[in-house]
Amino acid sequence: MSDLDAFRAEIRAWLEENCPAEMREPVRDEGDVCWGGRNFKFKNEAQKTWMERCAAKGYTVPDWPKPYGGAGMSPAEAKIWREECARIGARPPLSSFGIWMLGPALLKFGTEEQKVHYLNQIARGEIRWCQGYSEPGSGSDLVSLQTFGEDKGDHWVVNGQKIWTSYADKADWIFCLVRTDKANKYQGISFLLFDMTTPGVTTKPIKLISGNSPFCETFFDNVVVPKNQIVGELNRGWDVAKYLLGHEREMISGAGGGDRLNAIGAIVARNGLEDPILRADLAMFDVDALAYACMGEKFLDEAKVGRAHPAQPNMMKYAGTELNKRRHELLMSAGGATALEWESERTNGGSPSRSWLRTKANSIEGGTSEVMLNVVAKRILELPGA
Amino acid sequence: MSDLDAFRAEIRAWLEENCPAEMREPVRDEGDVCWGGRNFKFKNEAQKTWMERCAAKGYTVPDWPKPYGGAGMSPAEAKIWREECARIGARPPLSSFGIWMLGPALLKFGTEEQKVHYLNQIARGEIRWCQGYSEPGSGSDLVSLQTFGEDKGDHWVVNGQKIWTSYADKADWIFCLVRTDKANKYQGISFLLFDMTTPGVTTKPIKLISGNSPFCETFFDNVVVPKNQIVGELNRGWDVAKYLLGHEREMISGAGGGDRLNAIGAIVARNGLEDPILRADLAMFDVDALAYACMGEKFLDEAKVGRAHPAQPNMMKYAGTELNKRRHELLMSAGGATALEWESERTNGGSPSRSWLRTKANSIEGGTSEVMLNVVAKRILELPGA
Amino acid sequence: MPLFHTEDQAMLAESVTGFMADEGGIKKQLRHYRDMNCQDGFGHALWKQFAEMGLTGMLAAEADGGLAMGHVEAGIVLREIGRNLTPSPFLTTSVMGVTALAGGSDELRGRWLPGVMAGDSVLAVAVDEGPKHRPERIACKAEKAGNGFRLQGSKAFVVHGASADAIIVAARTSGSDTDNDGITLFAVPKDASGVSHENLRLVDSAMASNVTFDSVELDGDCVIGEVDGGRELLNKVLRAGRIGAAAELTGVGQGAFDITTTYLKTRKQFGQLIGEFQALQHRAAHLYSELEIAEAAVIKAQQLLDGNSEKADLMVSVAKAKAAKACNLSVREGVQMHGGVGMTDEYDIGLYMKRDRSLAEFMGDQYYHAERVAQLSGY
Amino acid sequence: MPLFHTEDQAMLAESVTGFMADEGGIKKQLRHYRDMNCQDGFGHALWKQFAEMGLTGMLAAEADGGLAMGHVEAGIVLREIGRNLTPSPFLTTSVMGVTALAGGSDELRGRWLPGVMAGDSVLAVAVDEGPKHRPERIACKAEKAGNGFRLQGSKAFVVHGASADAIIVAARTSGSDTDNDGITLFAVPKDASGVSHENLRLVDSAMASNVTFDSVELDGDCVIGEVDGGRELLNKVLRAGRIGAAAELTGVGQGAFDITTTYLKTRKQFGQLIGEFQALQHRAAHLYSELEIAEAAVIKAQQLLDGNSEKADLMVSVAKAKAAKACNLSVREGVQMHGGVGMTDEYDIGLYMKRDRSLAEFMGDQYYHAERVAQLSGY
Repeated sequence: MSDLDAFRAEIRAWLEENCPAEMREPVRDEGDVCWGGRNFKFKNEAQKTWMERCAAKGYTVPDWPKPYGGAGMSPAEAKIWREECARIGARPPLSSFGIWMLGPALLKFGTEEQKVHYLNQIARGEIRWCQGYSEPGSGSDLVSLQTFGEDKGDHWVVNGQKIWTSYADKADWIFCLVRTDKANKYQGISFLLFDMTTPGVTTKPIKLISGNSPFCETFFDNVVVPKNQIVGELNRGWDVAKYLLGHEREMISGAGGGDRLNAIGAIVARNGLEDPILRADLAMFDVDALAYACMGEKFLDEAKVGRAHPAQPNMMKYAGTELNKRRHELLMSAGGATALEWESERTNGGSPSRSWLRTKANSIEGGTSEVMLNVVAKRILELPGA
Repeated sequence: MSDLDAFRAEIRAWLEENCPAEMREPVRDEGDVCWGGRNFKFKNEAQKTWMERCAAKGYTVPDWPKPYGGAGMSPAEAKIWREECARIGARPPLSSFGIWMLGPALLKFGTEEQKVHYLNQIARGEIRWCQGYSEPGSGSDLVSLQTFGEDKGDHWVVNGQKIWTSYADKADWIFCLVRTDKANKYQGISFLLFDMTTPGVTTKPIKLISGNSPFCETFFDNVVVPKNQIVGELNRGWDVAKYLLGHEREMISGAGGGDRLNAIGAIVARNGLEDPILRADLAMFDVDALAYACMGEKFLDEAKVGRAHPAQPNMMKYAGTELNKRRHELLMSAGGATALEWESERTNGGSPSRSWLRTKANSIEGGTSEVMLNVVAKRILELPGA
Repeated sequence: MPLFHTEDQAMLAESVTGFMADEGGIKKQLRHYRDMNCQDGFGHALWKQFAEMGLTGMLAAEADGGLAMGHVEAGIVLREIGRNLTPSPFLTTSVMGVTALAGGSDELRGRWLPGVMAGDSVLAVAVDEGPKHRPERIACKAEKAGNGFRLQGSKAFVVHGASADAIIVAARTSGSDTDNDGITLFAVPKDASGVSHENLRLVDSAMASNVTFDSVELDGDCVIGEVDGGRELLNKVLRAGRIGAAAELTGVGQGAFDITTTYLKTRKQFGQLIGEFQALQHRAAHLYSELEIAEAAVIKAQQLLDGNSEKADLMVSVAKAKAAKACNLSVREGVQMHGGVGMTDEYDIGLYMKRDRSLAEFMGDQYYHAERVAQLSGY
Repeated sequence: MPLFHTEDQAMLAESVTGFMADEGGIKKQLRHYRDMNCQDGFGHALWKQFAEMGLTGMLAAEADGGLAMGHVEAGIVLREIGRNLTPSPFLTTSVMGVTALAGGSDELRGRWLPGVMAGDSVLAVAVDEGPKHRPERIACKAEKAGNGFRLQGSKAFVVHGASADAIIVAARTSGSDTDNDGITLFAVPKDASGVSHENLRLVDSAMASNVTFDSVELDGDCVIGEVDGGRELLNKVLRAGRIGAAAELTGVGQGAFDITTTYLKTRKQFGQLIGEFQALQHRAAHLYSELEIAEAAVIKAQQLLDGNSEKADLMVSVAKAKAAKACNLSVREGVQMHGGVGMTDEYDIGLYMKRDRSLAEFMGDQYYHAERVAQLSGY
């Protein structure tokens, strides 16, 4: 028996013993996701138990080093962990922007002290993070941001406004891009961390066309941020942000797995499919979706061994999000009048139409399709000009 | 009986008596088109008779004034002429760039002497014209043309090279854009006319991907052009060219009538249509083609009364040529292996594949689709920037 | 007939454009009634104003007190309704309902038309029985019972159904579900016993109901036109609804396009107006082209319908499919070009996207009508 | 298995890439043989070089003297063939023909494989009987006659048919035209009496023939595999041909893309490189994305085929449809972005457009394979 086989047996046994039955049910909606944080209301005891048991073993962040709250798994071991979880349908014990975004940035750019402090909090689900990047005047053109941190010796005083801060009204801390040098566009931005309960921080949810409000406007009015709450060097926050955007784009593109881009023709046809031309569009979509799934697999395989072009996530995000929008246009057509319902039991609270509207953000958030195409043109195709 | 009814009766009687039976057959290919000119070989006696009889009455250019070789018809009368010709399937008695392009330019910009001289030659089919606009370095960016006419007092000496001169090897005269002032980009171009037999003019056919060579490269080596062979003012040839390009775009877009954009599903289906997804694409094409035909009708109706936006022909050309390319892609798919034949009796000399390849030029010649979109964005939508 | 408006039509367009912008605008109507969770989904006061303008009866015969106008004129109103996203029962009442009633007796017209013309009544039309438009199949049954009929079955996606004073119902009086013959149209009064509504809000904030008819007893007076011979009249009503929805779609597409191009001329990113970016310019120009073509198809179909042309049926399907495609492109490009703010409820572009979806589905989507184009073309 | 080449495969790719660029380039092969109006449509000398490289028998079993490689490896060769538009009988001979013969007897393999491996022989495959790919319907008949069969019927679009030393023919030995069973494959020698060719030049300068079999007497030795049970073997041959054509298409698409992006970086208009125009940049980036995705689908399908996976059949159709769509976009954008010169025979981009068309049609176009995706998915 190889080491990995032994490892697999160990994981399998641990999961069998520790993963509550309720946590082996598929995630049905947002309410089933465990986000952690100071104010998080666990849906049930099982959700809390599952998170805590995993956190105790470092399994909430299996491939992070042990001193930072992880289990220190190798890539091969982490893959086994994922496979064994998938085998029994175990839900992720903890989801958070801390795990997906801030964590990787801290691992690369943080001081040892920061890593020990913040990463352990994230791993244990104690602190929920949100991201402060976009501003009303700085969407695609992120680097033109205006939120300013004035140097006051041992701290900054931050003033300004962020927008599209996901779940800012539920988060405990924020990682935030703040201008610390007005003279330098790119090299005048710093990556700061601070508590959302700091005096001067207020949030206001933004109502979306889907009827939901997952995003906020966030206002900073003389917010005091101590100097040790910076990640990376002063004025070099753009490096951290760029690194992080890569992660975000992979996540949004669904390249990291996720099954929302599955073929849909067969699913739709179960409810009857009488329109031959709609059927044709579904078949052409399925061709594209099944091919894109291969691309997702290829990209991950190549990324693992460092063969993928560093700008390839931009292509993946572009293609994946455009495809997902098309998928939901087709689902709306297939659903007909029923899918138009905005609120009803039959449609699970207007779920088809709300999901459809939600997908329209896919090609805007985390870098618009237009920005993705710009990046591909410039960095992969090396076309001339801006 | 109104005047127009009387006119119609007159035309109908004349056509009945004068249009030879052979000239009432549909035009099958290029060889059936009567181009006129010094070296034109009439396909048969009927073709010659038909052209000459029409020319004698001014019917080759029915709406041109009588002193210039036309019949002086009003728009309403000209419409009756077209309707009556269509009724018996009469072929156009004469086709030429002289009629379609140079004629309208001369009518607007020519001197009285030029009109009398050149327009009568065109109307009688005596002189066949070609157009010298594009140069190897100046395609979409026409105004950067380099062919230079040096002022020698009573004449210019022209040196340079043109490309895409349609049928230059068959034409008698050329209308040509020549730089006469190197210091002024737009206002340094003149619109000159000269005989293709002038010493120093040579042509070389360009072989196209369709296997045909309707275009030439044309070289000017110290070509002497007398000063009275200019249309419009010195250095204001760009005004003439712009006016003419509008005509060309209408013609290429098929806005001027023509049936190549007809729906095709029914035609294809006559030979069997077993692929449901191809059928779906054909149906979607037919929707677009039938709608575009309405647009063509609307555009002409509006243009007639001066309601159409002056830049609308650019939109028409863009939409019409893109649609025609799509049409031929579908025809190739419908034809399958048979349509792939490059030379065979079954496919009328490889006609489907050659026509398909020919359509690829539609969105390039007379202004590319990209230039059309630029013009629409700027002149109709008034979007900012270049 | 030239493919543009006559002088009279242009005058109508001018007055309707002003009226709808002033009275039917998004803030005053759509947002207002949506935010107050109005169970009609539209405002009766505006409907009354429609009547004062003479619009509610514009398609009714002069003998019935109407203006005897045609689909071109109705389309002028609908385009402005679309452009302003005005919630209104105009399409179901004054276009489809009035077209249906025109095939009915003097009594029937006398019973319902005056209320419509006064802006007091609203009509709805009930054809489909499942989530997709499928008028070729009608299972809802009306059996002879005494001097009248007994209606049994259900209808889906009846827009304004619960608000309507009468619902025009296509029911089967003989034959089997997919027979062409055996259809009869009925005007079912709101208060008929046995009619129940499941009233649902749609994505565009309009209300539609799934209506159940449980042994609904109807007088012979409720029959519109001939018993068993209602298919032809139903087709007239459908054509009116389809070209009407197409006209409204061109208005929605144009409205979305207008606010988007305005945004392109004001929003800056990377130090320049986003409308300066050539990639967006080309997409906007392409969209312009699609919208123009759709509008041409719509007016052509309207003229053919008004002229009772044989080609009208084909061109109505072309127009509905093309308008749906062009308008869908317009709202998708609109939201994307607005970027983040396009996703917010605060901006109007998302409302256009919602209305587009609802209208595209109404009376057959692009797939249904492209299929019809194929079948009418013989393939 | 990761979705990229193993070390061995990468080594193969490197040597094939160099070889094909040096020896199989457009000027040396395609233009040369086209301009001399070659009736084979390809050069035998290059075919011999293929053999020296070990490529002609790469899919044959080691026991037969082959390299026992798989579809991933064949795809490497085909992608380079596509990129260089190299005219070659590799796909019909070494991929489809060898796959067919692998299902035949020792005698049969011994008769044909040595010639293939030596680069002396060429094979063709005859399946379709009309202008569109329709292998579900086989009417060409082979009736028992003495110790063998008598072949009667015709086959269309047999690429390299007239040049082939043997044609693999799918014929009906029992049942009716659209039956799944009752198919038998035959290896029909070039010199069999009663075989006649109408040899036609295709748009991409390859030669294909419409073959007529008029009472062609065949030994029992000519049968490949089981009589009446040839459908499974035929499907193997089709899958090999489809994924092979898909691989070649990705090469054609990539080749067209490469010369187009180069052109974008050199051609100037309006005082700047046309590659600086954002509208073209976005279209190029979108095209890049489509080509990458198509390539991923192709390698996935190759691996599934090589692993005898049940999912292979579906993924082969996905790959063929996607490769055809992406490659078609590549050649269309290529010609348009080249502008006027793209229309001339002097530039190579038009040659890519022609090859794309021919390959897209070969073994089923995007419509056929999308339909198959739907059917295999159960709708």
